[in-house]
Parts: sequence; structure tokens; C-alpha cells
Amino acid sequence: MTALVEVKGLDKAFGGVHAVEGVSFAVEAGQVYSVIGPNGAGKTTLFNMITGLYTPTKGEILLNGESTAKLEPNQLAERGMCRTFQQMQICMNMTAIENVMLGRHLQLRSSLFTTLFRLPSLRRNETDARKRAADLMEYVGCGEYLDTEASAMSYGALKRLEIARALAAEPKVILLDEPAAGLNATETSALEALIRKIADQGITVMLVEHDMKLVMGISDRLLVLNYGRVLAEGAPEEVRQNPDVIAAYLGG
Amino acid sequence: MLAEFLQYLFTGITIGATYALIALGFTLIYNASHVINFAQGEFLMIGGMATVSLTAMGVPMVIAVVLAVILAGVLGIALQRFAIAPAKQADVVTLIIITIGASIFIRGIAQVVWGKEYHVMQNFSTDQPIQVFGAVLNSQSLWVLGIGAVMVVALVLFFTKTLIGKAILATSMNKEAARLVGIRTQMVLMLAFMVSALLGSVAGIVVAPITFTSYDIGIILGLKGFVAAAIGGLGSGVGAVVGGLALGIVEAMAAGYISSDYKDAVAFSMILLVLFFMPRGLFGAKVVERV
Amino acid sequence: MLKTMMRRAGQCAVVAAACLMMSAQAAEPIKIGSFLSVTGPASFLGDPELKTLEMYVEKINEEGGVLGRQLELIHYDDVGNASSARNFASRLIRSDRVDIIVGGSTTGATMAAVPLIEQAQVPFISLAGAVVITTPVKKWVFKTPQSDRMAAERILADMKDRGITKIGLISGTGGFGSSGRTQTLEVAEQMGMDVVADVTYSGSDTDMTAQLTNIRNTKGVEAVLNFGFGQGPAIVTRNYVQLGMELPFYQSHGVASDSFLELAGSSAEGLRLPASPLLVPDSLPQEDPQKEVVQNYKAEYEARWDSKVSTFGAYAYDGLMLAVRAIEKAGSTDPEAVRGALENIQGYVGVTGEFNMSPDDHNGLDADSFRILEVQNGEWKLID
Amino acid sequence: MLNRFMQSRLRGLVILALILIILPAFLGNPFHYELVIQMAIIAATVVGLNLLVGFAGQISLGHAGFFGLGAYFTGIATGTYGWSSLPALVVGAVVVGTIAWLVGRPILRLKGHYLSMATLAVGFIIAIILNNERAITGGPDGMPVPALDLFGWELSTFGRYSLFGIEISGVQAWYILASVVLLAAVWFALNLIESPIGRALRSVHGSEVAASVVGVDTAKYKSLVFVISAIYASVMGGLYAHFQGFITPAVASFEFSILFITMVVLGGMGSTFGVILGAVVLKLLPQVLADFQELETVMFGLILMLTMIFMPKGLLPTLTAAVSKRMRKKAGGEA
Repeated sequence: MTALVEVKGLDKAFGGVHAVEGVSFAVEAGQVYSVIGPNGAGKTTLFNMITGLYTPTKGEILLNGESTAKLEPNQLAERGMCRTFQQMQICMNMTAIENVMLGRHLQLRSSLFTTLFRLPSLRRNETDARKRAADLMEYVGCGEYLDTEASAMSYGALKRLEIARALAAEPKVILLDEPAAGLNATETSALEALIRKIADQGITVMLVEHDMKLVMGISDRLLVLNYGRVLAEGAPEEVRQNPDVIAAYLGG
Repeated sequence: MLAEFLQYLFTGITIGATYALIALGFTLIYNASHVINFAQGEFLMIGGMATVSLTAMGVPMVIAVVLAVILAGVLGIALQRFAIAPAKQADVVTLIIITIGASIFIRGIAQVVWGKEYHVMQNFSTDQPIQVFGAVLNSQSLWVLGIGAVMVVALVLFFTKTLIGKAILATSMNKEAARLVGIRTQMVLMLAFMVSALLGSVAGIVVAPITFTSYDIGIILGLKGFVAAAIGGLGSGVGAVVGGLALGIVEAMAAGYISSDYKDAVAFSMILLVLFFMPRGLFGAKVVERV
Repeated sequence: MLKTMMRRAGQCAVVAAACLMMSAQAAEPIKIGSFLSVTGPASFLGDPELKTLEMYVEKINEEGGVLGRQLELIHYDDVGNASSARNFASRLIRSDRVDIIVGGSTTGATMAAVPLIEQAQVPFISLAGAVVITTPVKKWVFKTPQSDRMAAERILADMKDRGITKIGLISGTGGFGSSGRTQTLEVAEQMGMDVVADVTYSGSDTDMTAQLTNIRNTKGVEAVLNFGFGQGPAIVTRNYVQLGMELPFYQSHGVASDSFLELAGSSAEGLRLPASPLLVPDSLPQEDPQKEVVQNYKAEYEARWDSKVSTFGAYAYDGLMLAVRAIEKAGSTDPEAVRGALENIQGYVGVTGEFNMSPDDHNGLDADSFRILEVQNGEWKLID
Repeated sequence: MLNRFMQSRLRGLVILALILIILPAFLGNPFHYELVIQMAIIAATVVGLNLLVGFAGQISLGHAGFFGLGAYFTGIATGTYGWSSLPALVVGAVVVGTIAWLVGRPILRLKGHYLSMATLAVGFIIAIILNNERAITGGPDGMPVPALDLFGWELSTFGRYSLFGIEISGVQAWYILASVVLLAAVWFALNLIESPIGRALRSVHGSEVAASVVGVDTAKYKSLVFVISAIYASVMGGLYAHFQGFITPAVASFEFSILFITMVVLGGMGSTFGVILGAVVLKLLPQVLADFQELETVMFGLILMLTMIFMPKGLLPTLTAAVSKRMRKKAGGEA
């Protein structure tokens, strides 16, 4: 079985400072793969490179065996990769459901002509898309907000909304950047259940998270970064017992 | 050949120095408040027109200049206090429209008060031009360059040596942090507008003997200043000076060597070219987008 | 229901108004419409024009009006913008229902209004200069200033008299300068003269040294002509002297005003331009038919407004007087009659010149109405 | 649910249509018709500009350049080369759209004030070319444009026509045409906004990053909306040229660009009906203020400034917010 996402010798320097250095790992389809590490370890930079927002200084990323070097984020999305952000990226100029419908952008290709004259096919597709988006919002647990302006929603609800938007794109792999940050205990356990549901659907999940309990509970494999370098990689149990990790987390 | 080139260069540098001063005014306000002040040109107009009308009333030149600069400064403060500050939540475009409204308003008042005619201001020193390698230099050009240089040095000192200057810089970098360390940011913003207005009015006064002055001279000069600031990179002092000089020189060279019909088009194409390769101008801050 | 009621009320009002109008016909004022560039970049044209119209409409009314009716001046400021000019012309015709239009400070404003005015069939006397306004002749359009073509002819003829055949031309890119440039190029070709350098500057330029250096470095230039208006020519004049250029220098009638002398200062010394005699009323010979008209206009204008008279205001004076004369001759404000009368005005001596209109000539002036003036000791001096 | 959705979507369009039907009862003379016709043409232009500025969040300070190009293309094609109006408008739209695409690709990478600078430069260059190419454009003094001819009808504002047996004047015929054009422009704009393409455009404004990770090719959509708004401007410019009967390079000027963007911002960015109100207000103001003479400029500046300071979201959004707040209060009081 080939890896869905494979990272080889990845480097990213900002003006001489290495944020990520020599990172390699592979994620198999269907896994929940978490990246952990202290603040500033380069986790988000890594995600930004994988999703095409940053260009690596060195190294290579393969998605389904294909190099992503020349691909823009939207082209990666076309190949089944979608993500959420630590600093949420919600379109505050739209309603909640419109944000989720935006996630179906790739499935909703319609010609300019169809659009300008609002032909029946477009109306049908829109109705379907709306229904699907509503289902997804229900699925992630923000179904009560359908036509609320995004700007009027709570932080926790927006976090879930962002996941719904990513799911709407029907991704093969979804990258979640600190989904639990800022959530209370109940919300976090709801999130855990949600991630599990997503993984059970067969979607590969990549996760950056600080909440150890959450990470240990749901991950198939873990990658530990420290100062941009790989400290450890393996199943949760292995990682937990890795002396370097213990030193970094406890002794640091 | 050399004489010709020098002549274009002198012309370009003189007008470029003016653009640079206006661009510095833009930069100052942009840094402090991220507003592009389309009323910047009106400060020039106020400087020139007030000086001319005061001297016509018999006020000695020096006092007239001081009064004109003070008038512009007060106007700068008023602009910030009554037009910009109340709209702090507004979108960038909205702020642009507000400053455009302000410039129309100021111009309208100037037209009612001072009339529509063009006015002459005497050269500060001799009318006799200076000969350099076969090219001639208007003595007033030296004044423009000299006073421009003095203003730049004064600005640098202001921002590096004085508390107020440092406060403006701090506010421009991080408004919240500045507030936390006890800087009264509203005060600082007003100061930034005032200093910018002072700069503009001085520029307006020194170039008036070359360009004449009238109630509507601010529109085009203000626009050119914005262009210069954008070439240099918004927010960069060095950029404003370089952008201003570059714009002036390109205009003069284009008028001399390429086509006087299309010299403005050449200048505008230059901006597009610069922005194509450097999307934030020559000296604009390079920003990595954080997500 | 409501709609029909409103419509009915409207109809009643219209009928009532029509009745009133008929009964008041005799006392109804003659409406003179005007759109001028009173503010904006061409305000130095529109401002004296409006002042002139206001003061002479007042004066004529005090003297009993025209055909026993008072004049009513309705004017709008087009701010030098051609589309506003067209829209205000439309307002004058369609909303204010004026009898005649005297206005249009610039060629752009005039030409923008012409298609509309031709269709509306209202007599229109333009105050703008370009030759295209009345050539080819347009049925309803007249104009009072000499055309730029005449100015070019007059200037080039004066140059020829001085033995000059190679010209350096510098012109503004605005309507006036641009049209003047075209006419100069054409006239030069006809007269066998060469325009060896041809440069332009835009209306907002503040330094024309580069363009003048270009002319200076062109071989064979014997004289320089600047076609433009506004502050531009004054800057050109100053730069000309700063560069130490000593060739004969000509300006166009676009700067024929005392304010130009003020702006250009001592740099203007020795330059020549074609102008109406208004700038030199006292040096006109006693037998010159224009002398009295010119002196009166100057005296009256300066007494009323406490500011220097300008040739541009004189265009409005002549425009108004031609309109009045035509209405008197037509005996009514019937547009066709007024137009016919205008077209046949002969021997009207105005401030700008002597007008002899005809169906082929809706300007009625010839190049001789321009006098060549030279600046000597800071004053205008009549040369020819 | 869907029913309510559809109703709210087209409610504004229906109200606009009703206003346009009733309005003639209040128009006293042909000049009033003329004003409304111009308002409609300009309003349709800013409805297009609003797609770019209000929805996609890309500022343009040079939009009059495309309006001017459209006007001149129509003027030259019909006047100099004797084309009939419809092909002139269509080909003009294609040409201007292509130019916008070529220009838009590189400059739309710019952000914020740099984009406004670049669009300003493009507008200026277009205006300078129109001004200088005297042989083709007539130069600064402009050029006459023949009357609009539609399917063999010559539509002059001074003509008389018969429509379904009813005798109408030229301005009335133009009024009908301009109304239909405005309604169509609004309908297309509404359809565009409420569609996957429209959501993609708005997401470019809301969060370009979010848009790109869900698969929106942001560069493509920015270019697309730039081209669409340029085509709106081109077609309206062509109609404007026909209606005015005469055009000068001022139609492409910086002042005109500023006027367009001011209409968008004053009326309410991102509100299709708001920007129409903006166009109406700014077109009406000079006519109303004409009586103030000397103080006209002062008043205009003051009104512009005060409106934007106290209604930064624009006229219509602020007004509707105030009305709905009052209604809610009333409803609350009754309950």
C-alpha cells in the first residue's frame, strides 16, 4: 500500500532561520496522523507547505505519488486535500451555510452562461448543495446556524463550521490545525467524536494539536517536532515512551 | 548632448523633490493610520495660497510663511479629528472616499475665499538662473532641493531622537501595544496628520514660485505624490524620496527623449512595471502572510 | 385609482398653467440660457463670461428690455466638463425652455452640446474658439471668438513678414492647444513654412523646461510658438527665458489677458500674440470703429467688478449683443426667425471685431480682427 | 423554505421594476427623463463595478478607462465606420473584455492600495491615449456619436415612435430601453452573486486563503470578475455615447473613475440596490446643488464626507438596518 501523503527531506527557512528542517514521514490512507510539538516547533509551517500555501526551501511532498511542487492550493484541493486553520479562515461576509456551500465549489462547476441566466440545472444543483451543506452542518453540530451571518457566530461554532466546509469538498485527506484550541472540555470531547466519525468514513485525517489526551486517544501514528526537526515518529505508545520526547516535554 | 541630459535631469530632480515631499506626507499618515490621504495635495495648496494672499495683504514674507504653515497644521489636525477619527471602523475604500470628500471641501472653501485665479510668488532669491555645463538651473530649484533635504533630515531626527517621533513609530507598528505602554494613540494620530500637513504646506510654498499656485493645484500634485509613494513602497520613508525623484526624472526624460505627448503615460507604465516585479514597491515591507 | 387621480390632477395643472402662460405672454421674459465653465480648469474663461452676461442683462433690463420684454438669464456651471455641459444644455432646452443659448466656454463643452442643440433647433452662440464649431456650418450654431485657425494664420503671417519660415511649436494637450496645434500645422503647410519641432505639455504640468530644451536643440528653429491656455503658457514663458532662449516668441490669443502678464512677469518681454483690441483700447486710432465699443466695455466691466477686463468676457458681450440684435430684428423669439436674423447680421461692431454673418459663415469675423500685440515694458503694445 | 428564498432573491428586482414603471408619472419634462436615463446607464455600470469592488473586494480607481474604451469603440465603429449599434456594442464588449483580461492577469496579484494604484495607472494610460490619438478619437475636443440604431430603428431623443400602437417620444423610448437594460444588468448581477461563481468571488473578499484551500482558483476568479465588470462598463459606455451624442476623453478620466467608486461606496458596497441608490444620489446632487453656485463644491464635499463618516456602510445598508431595527422594536413593543 503506497502512502497517501509522503514528505521527503522538507526544509523551510525564513530569512536564514529554519522553521522546518529535514522532515520526512509518510501517511497511509485511512490513518489519523497527528503532528505534535511545542509552540514554534514548525507544525503549522509544515501544514502550510503540505497544502501549498508555502513553497518549501528544499525537499519534496508527494500526494498519491504525485509531486506537489508546482501545484497551487486550489489544485491540491482538486486532488482531494482540504484543511482548517489555527487562525480560522471563515468568510465573514457570508452566512454560515454559504461558507459550507463554498466548500462544494469543486463539485458545483457551472458555466458562466448557466449562471447569468440561472438555468434550471443551476437551481437544481444549488438546492442539492444547500441540502448537503445543511446535513454537514448538522453532522458537525452547528445545524442551528444555517442562515446566520458568520460574523454573528460563536468561536466554537465557527471551528465546527470550518470543518464542515472542509468536509463539503469531499476530501481524501483533511488537515486540521489545532481544532481543539479554545474549546472547553465538552466541546473537545464532541470534537473527538467528530474526528472519529470522519476517520470512520475512510477519510485520512492529519492533525496538529496540543491537547495530548485528544491526540493520544484518536491517533494511529504521531510525529513529534522540536525546533523544526523530527524528534520521534511512531504509534502513540512508542512515542509516549521515547526518552527524547519525555525530555523535551518534561525537561525542556 | 551632456547639456541636454543635465537639463532634463535638473528639471526632473526639481519636480521630483516636490513629489518626494508630498510622498513623505502620504507615508507619514499611512504609517500612523494606514489611511491613504487623498487630501494631501490640499496642504500644498493651502501653503502656497495662504502665503501669497498674506503677502498681498502686506504681511512680511517670513511671517506669512509661518502663518501659512500653522494654518495647514491646524487643518491637518482638524482633518484627523473631525473626518478620520470618527470613522475608524470604516473600510479602506470608505476612508479613501472620506479624504476625497475632505479635499473637495477644502478646495471649495479655498475657491470661495481666495478666488479662482492663478497667483505668482517671487523667487526666494535671485531670478537669475545658474549655468552648469550648458544647462540652466532655476535658483528656486536649489531652494526646493535644499529645503527638501532639510525636511528629510528633520524628519529622520524627529523619528529617531524625539519622544513624540518615537511614539508615532510605535503606534504605527502596533497600536494596541502602544496604548498599553501609555501612548495616547489618538494624540499621536493627530500629530502625524499635523506633521504631514506641515510637510505638505512647506512643499507647496517652495514650489509656488516655479509652478504658480491656485485653489486647484492640489489635485494633480497630490495624485503624483501618491504615485511616488506607491513606487517607493507605501510606508517607507526612503521609498517616498526615491519614488518621488524617480517619478520626476522619468517624466522629464520621457518628455525630452521619448514623447512629450506620452510622458505621463510613460510614468504610469513605469509604476505598472515596478509593481509587476515588486508588488510592494521598491522599498515596501516584505510581508509573509500568516495563516 | 390613485394613479388616475394623480394623472387627472396633473392634467388640470398643465391646462391651468397653459392658460396662465397665454395671458402672460406679453410680460413673459425672454429667456437667455447659458452654460459656462465658471469653476474648474477653464474658470478664467467662464468667470468673466458670466460676469459680463449678468451685468449686461441687468443693464438691458434697466433700459427697458428687448421688444418690451425683460431678459431672464438662466445659467449653469459645467465645471469645464463636457458631459455636464451637454446635460445643462439639455436642461436649458427641455426644462427651462430658453429662447436662445449664449455659452460654452470651451470647444469641448460647445461640441458636446451641439448635436443636442441641432436636434432641438434652438439658436446657440458659442463662446469657444476652435474652427470645428462653425466649419462646416451647422444650422443652429454660431460663435463669437475668432477661430484658432485665424489665430494661426495671423501669427504665421506676422512671422513671414519678419522672414521666419522654420517654427518650433509647443502646445498644450488640452482642447485649445491641441486644436491650435492641428491648425498651425495645416496653415504652415499652406504658407510654405516648416514646423521643425513639435512638442506638447499637459495642462497640469509645472515645468516645461524639458520640452523647450528639445526645441532649443532642434536645428534651424527661427521662432517659437506656444498654443495653449491657462497657467501653462505662463510657465512656458518663464522657462523660455530661464533657458536663455532668444528666438522670437509667440503666444496665442488664449493668453490675451492682463493676468497672463502678471503670471509671466518680466519673462513676457518681447513676445507677440494675436488679440482683440480690448487689451489696447487707447492705442487704437480715433477712426477705428471698434474704439468706442471697446473703451465702453472695458470701463463698464472694470467699474462694476473691480477686476481687470479680459478678452474672454468680451466674447460673451458680443454673444449677448448679437442675440439681442437678432431677436429685435426677428421681432419675436421664434427660433427659426431668430436664427435667420442671426445668420444675416451685417456690420455689427463688437469688442472682438466686426461681425458679418452669412449662411456660409456663422462666425462672421476675419483674421484682420486680430491685432498683433507685443509686450513692451510689461504692457501690451499694438504692432499691427 | 425554497419558496421564501426565491421570493427574497427577486424582491428587490420587482420593486425596482415597479419604481421604473411608476416613475414617468412624476417626470415633468423631457429633461427629467434624460436625467433618469443617464442615472440608469451609470447605475448599471456601477452594478458591474460593485461585483468587483463590493463582492470580490478588489478596489479599482480606473474603471472609467473601460467605460471610456466602450464609449469610444462604439463611437468610432458607428460614427467613423458606419457599423450598426448592436454589433458595435457586442464587439466593443469583447475587445474591452479582452483588454481587461490582459491587464487584469498581472495587476490583480496586487493587494490593497497597490491594486488601486495600478488600476489608477491603467485608467490614466487609457485616458491619455484617447486624448492624444486625435486622428482616431478627435482628441481632447471629443467626437460626435450617431444616434442608436436598433434593428433598423434610429433612436433619437428628439424622435417620435410608435410602440404597440402607442405614440411615444424619443426620450420615452430611451427611458424604456434604459430601464430594460438596468433591470437586465441587475438580474444578471443577482444571478451571478447567488451562485457557485458568486460565492467564490465573495470568498476572495472574505478570505483568499480559505477560498484557495477549498479549490477556488482565486487568480482566475479575480480576472473573471474584473473582465465582467469591464464588460458592463464597456456596454454602458457605448450606450452612454449614443445617448449623449458626443463624447470626450473625460468619459475615461480619473474624475469619472472616482465618481464610479464613490457611487459604490456611498450607496453601499456589496449591495446591488445600494449602489443604484448611490448612482442616483450622485447624479442628482450636481443638479440640485447647481443653485448654490459658488458654494456648490463646498456642499458636495461636505455631503460626501459627512455621509461616509456617519454611514460608513453606505446609504442603503445603513437605512435598511435602521428600518429593520425600528420594526423589530415595534414588534417587541406589541408583544
